[in-house]
Amino acid sequence: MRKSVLPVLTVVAAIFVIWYAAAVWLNAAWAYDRAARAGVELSFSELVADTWSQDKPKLPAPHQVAVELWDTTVDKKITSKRSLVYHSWVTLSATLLGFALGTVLGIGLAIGIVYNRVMDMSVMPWVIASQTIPILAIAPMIIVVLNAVGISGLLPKAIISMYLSFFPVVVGMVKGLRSPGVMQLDQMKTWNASANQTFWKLRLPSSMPYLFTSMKVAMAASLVGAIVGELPTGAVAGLGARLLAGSYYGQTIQIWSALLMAAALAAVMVALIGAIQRVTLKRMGMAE
Amino acid sequence: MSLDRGDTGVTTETVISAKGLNLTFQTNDGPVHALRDVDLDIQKGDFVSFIGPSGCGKTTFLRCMADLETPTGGAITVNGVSPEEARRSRAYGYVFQAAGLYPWRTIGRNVSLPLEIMGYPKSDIAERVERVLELVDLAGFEKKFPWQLSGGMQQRASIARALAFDADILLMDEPFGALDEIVRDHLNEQLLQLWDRTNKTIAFVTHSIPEAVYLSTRIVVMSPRPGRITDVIESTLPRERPLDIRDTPEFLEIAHRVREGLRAGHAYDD
Amino acid sequence: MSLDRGDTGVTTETVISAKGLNLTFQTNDGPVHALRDVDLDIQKGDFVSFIGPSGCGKTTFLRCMADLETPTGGAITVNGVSPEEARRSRAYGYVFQAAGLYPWRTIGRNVSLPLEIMGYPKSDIAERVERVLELVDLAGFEKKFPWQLSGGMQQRASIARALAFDADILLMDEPFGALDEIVRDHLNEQLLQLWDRTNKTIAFVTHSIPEAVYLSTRIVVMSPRPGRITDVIESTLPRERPLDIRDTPEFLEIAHRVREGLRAGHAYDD
Amino acid sequence: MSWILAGLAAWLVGWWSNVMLARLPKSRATGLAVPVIIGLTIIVMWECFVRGLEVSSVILPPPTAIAARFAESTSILWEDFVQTVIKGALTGYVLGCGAAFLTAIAVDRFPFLQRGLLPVGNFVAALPIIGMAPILVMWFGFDWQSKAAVVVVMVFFPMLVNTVQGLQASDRMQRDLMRTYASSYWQTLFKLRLPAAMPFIFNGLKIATTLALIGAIVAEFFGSPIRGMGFRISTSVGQLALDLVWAEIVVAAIVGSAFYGGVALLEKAVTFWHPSQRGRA
Amino acid sequence: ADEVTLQLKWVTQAQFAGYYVALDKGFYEEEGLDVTIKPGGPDIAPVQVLLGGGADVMVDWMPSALAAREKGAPIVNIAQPFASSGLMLTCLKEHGINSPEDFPGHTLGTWFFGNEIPLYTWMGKLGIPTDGSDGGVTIQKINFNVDPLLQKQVECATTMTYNEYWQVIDAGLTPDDLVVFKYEDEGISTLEDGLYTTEEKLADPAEVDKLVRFVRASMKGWKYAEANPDEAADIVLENDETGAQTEKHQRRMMGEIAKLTAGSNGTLDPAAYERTVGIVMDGGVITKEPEGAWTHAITDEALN
Ligand SMILES: Nc1ncnc2c1ncn2[C@@H]1O[C@H](COP(=O)(O)OP(=O)(O)OP(=O)(O)O)[C@@H](O)[C@H]1O
Ligand SMILES: Nc1ncnc2c1ncn2[C@@H]1O[C@H](COP(=O)(O)OP(=O)(O)OP(=O)(O)O)[C@@H](O)[C@H]1O
Ligand SMILES: Cc1ncc(C[n+]2csc(CCO)c2C)c(N)n1
Ligand SMILES: [Mg+2]
Ligand SMILES: [Mg+2]
Repeated sequence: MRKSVLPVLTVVAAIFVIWYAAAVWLNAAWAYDRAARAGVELSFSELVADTWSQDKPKLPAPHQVAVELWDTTVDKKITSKRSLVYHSWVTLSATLLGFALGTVLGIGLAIGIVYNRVMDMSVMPWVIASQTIPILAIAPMIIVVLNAVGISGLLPKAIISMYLSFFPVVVGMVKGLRSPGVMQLDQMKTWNASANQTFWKLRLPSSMPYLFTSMKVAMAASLVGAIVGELPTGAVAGLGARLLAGSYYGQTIQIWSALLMAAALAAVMVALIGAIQRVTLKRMGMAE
Repeated sequence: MSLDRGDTGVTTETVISAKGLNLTFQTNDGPVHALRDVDLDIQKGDFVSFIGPSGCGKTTFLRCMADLETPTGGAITVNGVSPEEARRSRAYGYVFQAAGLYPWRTIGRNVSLPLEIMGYPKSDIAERVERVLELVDLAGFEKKFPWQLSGGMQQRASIARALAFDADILLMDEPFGALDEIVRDHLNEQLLQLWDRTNKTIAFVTHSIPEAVYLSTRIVVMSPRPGRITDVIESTLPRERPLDIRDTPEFLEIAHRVREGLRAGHAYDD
Repeated sequence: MSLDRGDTGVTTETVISAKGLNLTFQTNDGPVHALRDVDLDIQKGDFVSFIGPSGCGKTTFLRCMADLETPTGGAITVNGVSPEEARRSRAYGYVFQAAGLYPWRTIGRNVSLPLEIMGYPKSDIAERVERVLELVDLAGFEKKFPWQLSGGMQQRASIARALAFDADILLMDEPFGALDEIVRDHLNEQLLQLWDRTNKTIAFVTHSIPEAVYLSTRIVVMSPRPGRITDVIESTLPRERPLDIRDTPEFLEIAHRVREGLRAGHAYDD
Repeated sequence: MSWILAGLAAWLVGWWSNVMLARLPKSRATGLAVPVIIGLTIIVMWECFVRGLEVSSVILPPPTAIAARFAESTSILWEDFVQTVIKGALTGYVLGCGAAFLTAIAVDRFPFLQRGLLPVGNFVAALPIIGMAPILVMWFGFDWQSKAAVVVVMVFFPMLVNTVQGLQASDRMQRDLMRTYASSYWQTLFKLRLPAAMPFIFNGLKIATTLALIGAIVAEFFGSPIRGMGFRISTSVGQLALDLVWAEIVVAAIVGSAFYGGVALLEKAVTFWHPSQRGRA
Repeated sequence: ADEVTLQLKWVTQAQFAGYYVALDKGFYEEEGLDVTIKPGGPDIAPVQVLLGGGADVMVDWMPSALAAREKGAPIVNIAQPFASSGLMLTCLKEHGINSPEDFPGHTLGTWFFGNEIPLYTWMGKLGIPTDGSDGGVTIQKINFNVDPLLQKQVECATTMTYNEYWQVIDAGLTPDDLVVFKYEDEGISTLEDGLYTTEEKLADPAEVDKLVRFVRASMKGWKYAEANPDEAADIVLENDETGAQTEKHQRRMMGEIAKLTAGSNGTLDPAAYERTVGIVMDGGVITKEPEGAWTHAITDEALN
């Protein structure tokens, strides 16, 4: 753990250097343009200063994003519509609901696949095909259809997020539920264990490491799903709405701060699952 | 349940009986005859060892008794009924070659697993677990996880697990394969004592000639391709067997017979 | 390279020399003393067996010779140089306990792997592969993949792999542990012949007392916690050893000494 | 009402025939027939319910309408396919997976990078693509280059993580063996670690197939020339030509599944030795 | 109170000030209505929402409404608060475009989603090919923002008088740097924000009654907004859930919007309708003269 602090800091520092340099490079055209229209020459230091402080830069400089993040999280009441914390919460609630639904659906399908021959032979290709459908394309239709049957608010977003998150869970859990070896299954047979007992005492416990790994992937997918779901709901609130609104008004700084917030949210949730994983596996004696 | 007159003149009870048993696996490379025309009767209280080169069908035969494989021909009964019925009535305990403990359960809870499954009452379970762990010298290790134990200790735990419930038959597939000789000797002694005391019927697969001779009342020598029984050697050793019986001429004589039987059926090519 | 006067009166060459060797693993549960003050000299042409209960440091000692572990104290030389230099000059072949063949390579290409790495010419490789596969009775299996062979055949292939290149030292860690007795006897004979013919120096880890006695010129008995050498038994058996030498009183006498040595250091608790 | 009953009947028939098929010994034919029957059942039920419940075709068109539209728009679909799949997705897939592979080797060679890059990488990978897509379109222009860039960003980390994990997949004994041969870094890499990593690498490649396709399509929502699957989907929704939208979605599903299947076949050929492949022989 | 849901065509902004004012000032309440306003977005097709039952009334532009009608969506215009069009094409002067004759060889960016129709019609009228052949223009789909223009990915871009144009100005360009072509001036203007509902609702007297009250209150809101633009803009800001809009921009937008709603009491002008149909048919988006696409029934009732 400690050993990785220095490398991480180095990499982060490198990213900042590249980022600042890229900001100069990408925003220079606009700076020159404006200077040309104003009929002035730009020195290099003026150029750098300008590219790092534009209102609507092609790439905002890190400190601009940081200031925006500060302004919209710390400086605003969290109930305010201008608070990023408020918008994060809107997105997070849909994410968590979608994640829960996706995990349940994924585990259910995996159990079906492992225990039912027909499902084993038929479900997987369709599950894979389902993931090749561009969700952004059908998200609006899902929202409209659900709206038509009277479901609105959190649930439609959560359903889209579920659609993205059940996949890694199915794949991981099928692997996990099948991870007990022939010998372990035979053992259960020698004790004349019922299918139920075999599931609860053997298959489920041995699938735990797989479950946690796939839940981490699913959590990140859920967040993407919630954001996708926010785009067509009229971009009312949430990080997706911030991204969208930022894009309509060319507010790149706002886009980047929403983006980083989303990534941070995902990272925190994944770390949380990791912590739960460690505790659980430790209590199960599966980790040292 | 067939009652026979054994050659010792006492009434004996046939516990496992195979008649013309055949088992062929269908594989991609064509059929593999794992067992061909196997005939064998095991009497109650017998300690029968199976020995033979790798791939001769020892494991397969044991698995047939346990209803883990279905023979493709012939008949086999366990306690006078089909292996499936015997399995359902939990007539036997099976010890696999590898310990196969569940890493997420402590040693104690690994041993109690079959008891939970079979629905023993809670208090009874605790008492039994304690007793069998004592038996295999693992008292005090209940709370440890398998990976905190050495291979030998794990193997002993797995034996304890098979002994925890009251099965009259014990099927053991190379249970001591992974142990060093001293520990093996010790467990051999313990197993003999247990057998003597409880009058269980034991079918035991091994690769070691001395082990087979030391433990058994009967030694079944098998040979591969197709798997069949080539020799059955009755032991003339007494039931009471101290470890140094292995240096007696009688012991060496039986061991020699077994080695000859083995060599005859061996092809050197696996 | 230190030249010694051996006790046989012939000039001998010390190939492996350990002086006050110590190795402590730092683990979560505190330090494990895998080797404590180990002194041993192995002469050129020696066949030294290491025997002892599980966890006594046999594998660790072998790995020190092979530069796969770094001792935390004491000195060890191989061919008069450090183990690392010896490894770099490809002075030894190592046979691991498990076969460890690469599943994506055929048997033939598994055996040729070290040759490719060491840059042998193509034609030479083919010829050597054929020869060593012949030696371990695997001719005709070049094109098979490891998982298409039995465990015993895989183990033989792994031995062939270590023999394919010309190393004067052979380090073998329980190479025959997974084999049945007949095959094991056969390979024991073959190994003895090879050793006799090529005058290789062999360090050999085993759990089997008869095997150790049958093969070795010297038997090193180790005991655990901390791992140390408790006894070194010189064999009085002749170099020429037919299989039935194992029934001679001389053999049994040595075996008895080894067993006593082992039992002394054994605690029953692994 | 009769349409709905027909839909339910289709479901029963489909399920029943699959149960029958599943009882047959496993073979290539049944392995193919069962999923196909499921698909047909879904389509028939869809048709019946859309008709039975009189769902407006601007909300959900019936499969027959989609099929008809598919048949008459093949040239549009082909043009979009070339633009999105061949130019955008495939280029990005190759570049992204290739770059990730090389990075993985660098990361593996220098543990410093591994400890530094992977945690940061995980964070970067969590940046939602919908947010990245408009930015990349802004940077790389409207044509396929920006789509390829989006795909590169999407496939890079799954591929990197899998490859790094794969490079660590060889067990200790196998690596020790190489050590006893005094094998060089590159020899060990090519003869042991890469082959051992193949199952993991293919895992990454498989995940990347679906990501690549979705990425390319989604990126087109944020700016594109006036062709491409994402362009067509977004404009057709606006024109309420939902049959065309679904025709494009069908193309996406077919292409995506075929792409995935192709990589899976390749995997089977390359990692034939791995237990997971051998088991299903 | 009777519930009415209104689906907007775009996100909350002063473009829809009338409805928010009517809501905020209690005009809907006075009519005994409980109105919900659903903001729109780029991927939401209001027609789908309307037909799916998610809304009772929607705001849409006439070209896309006509196209939807031809596709089988039974939607009808019941009121037209916007009298004139705010659509225009904004070019950077530096690219040398001063008049329509200069277009050939240049890249024109437009929104799609039906918004491209007037541009295609216009190019058709000018005789400029759009299929990429010589002497033609390249048409580029752009998103609903002005970045492509600023970053010179296109030379002209579709803008609204009330929104995107000002974003260009805010970005630091002056009106002198720009050349604008208003569709209104080129005679190719189409009708923009109107209110639409389904034929089904119009057949139900109870629904009609609700709609009448809704349109009456909405128009009252519009007229109030026209008269009090700054207050209207503030009301819009309060209703913006995203928290992304700024006061400066909304007030300015309201000023421009007022120019477009001026001169309409909500009644659809049949002449403007005919002109729109003509343009849309020229664009090839609809192939036959629509019938029953509008009605005065609601406005007649509401405004008397
Ligand atoms: N499930 C199976 N499918 C196909 N062949 C099998 C299967 N199980 C065993 N065999 C084959 O049947 C033969 C007998 O196998 P078995 O495991 O009974 O041998 P064994 O005597 O126990 O050998 P070992 O001493 O190596 O354990 C072997 O040739 C083996 O390859
Ligand atoms: N990498 C390691 N880290 C920590 N402890 C180790 C490690 N390798 C071995 N040990 C410990 O060192 C001791 C000696 O192990 P070693 O493998 O040499 O025993 P061995 O004599 O070969 O046993 P066996 O007969 O079971 O193979 C054991 O207690 C073992 O647990
Ligand atoms: C699909 C689609 N969405 C929104 C509008 C309408 N619209 C009205 S004003 C404006 C620009 C922002 O002020 C836009 C885009 C449309 N015509 N098509
Ligand atoms: Mg076996
Ligand atoms: Mg060892």
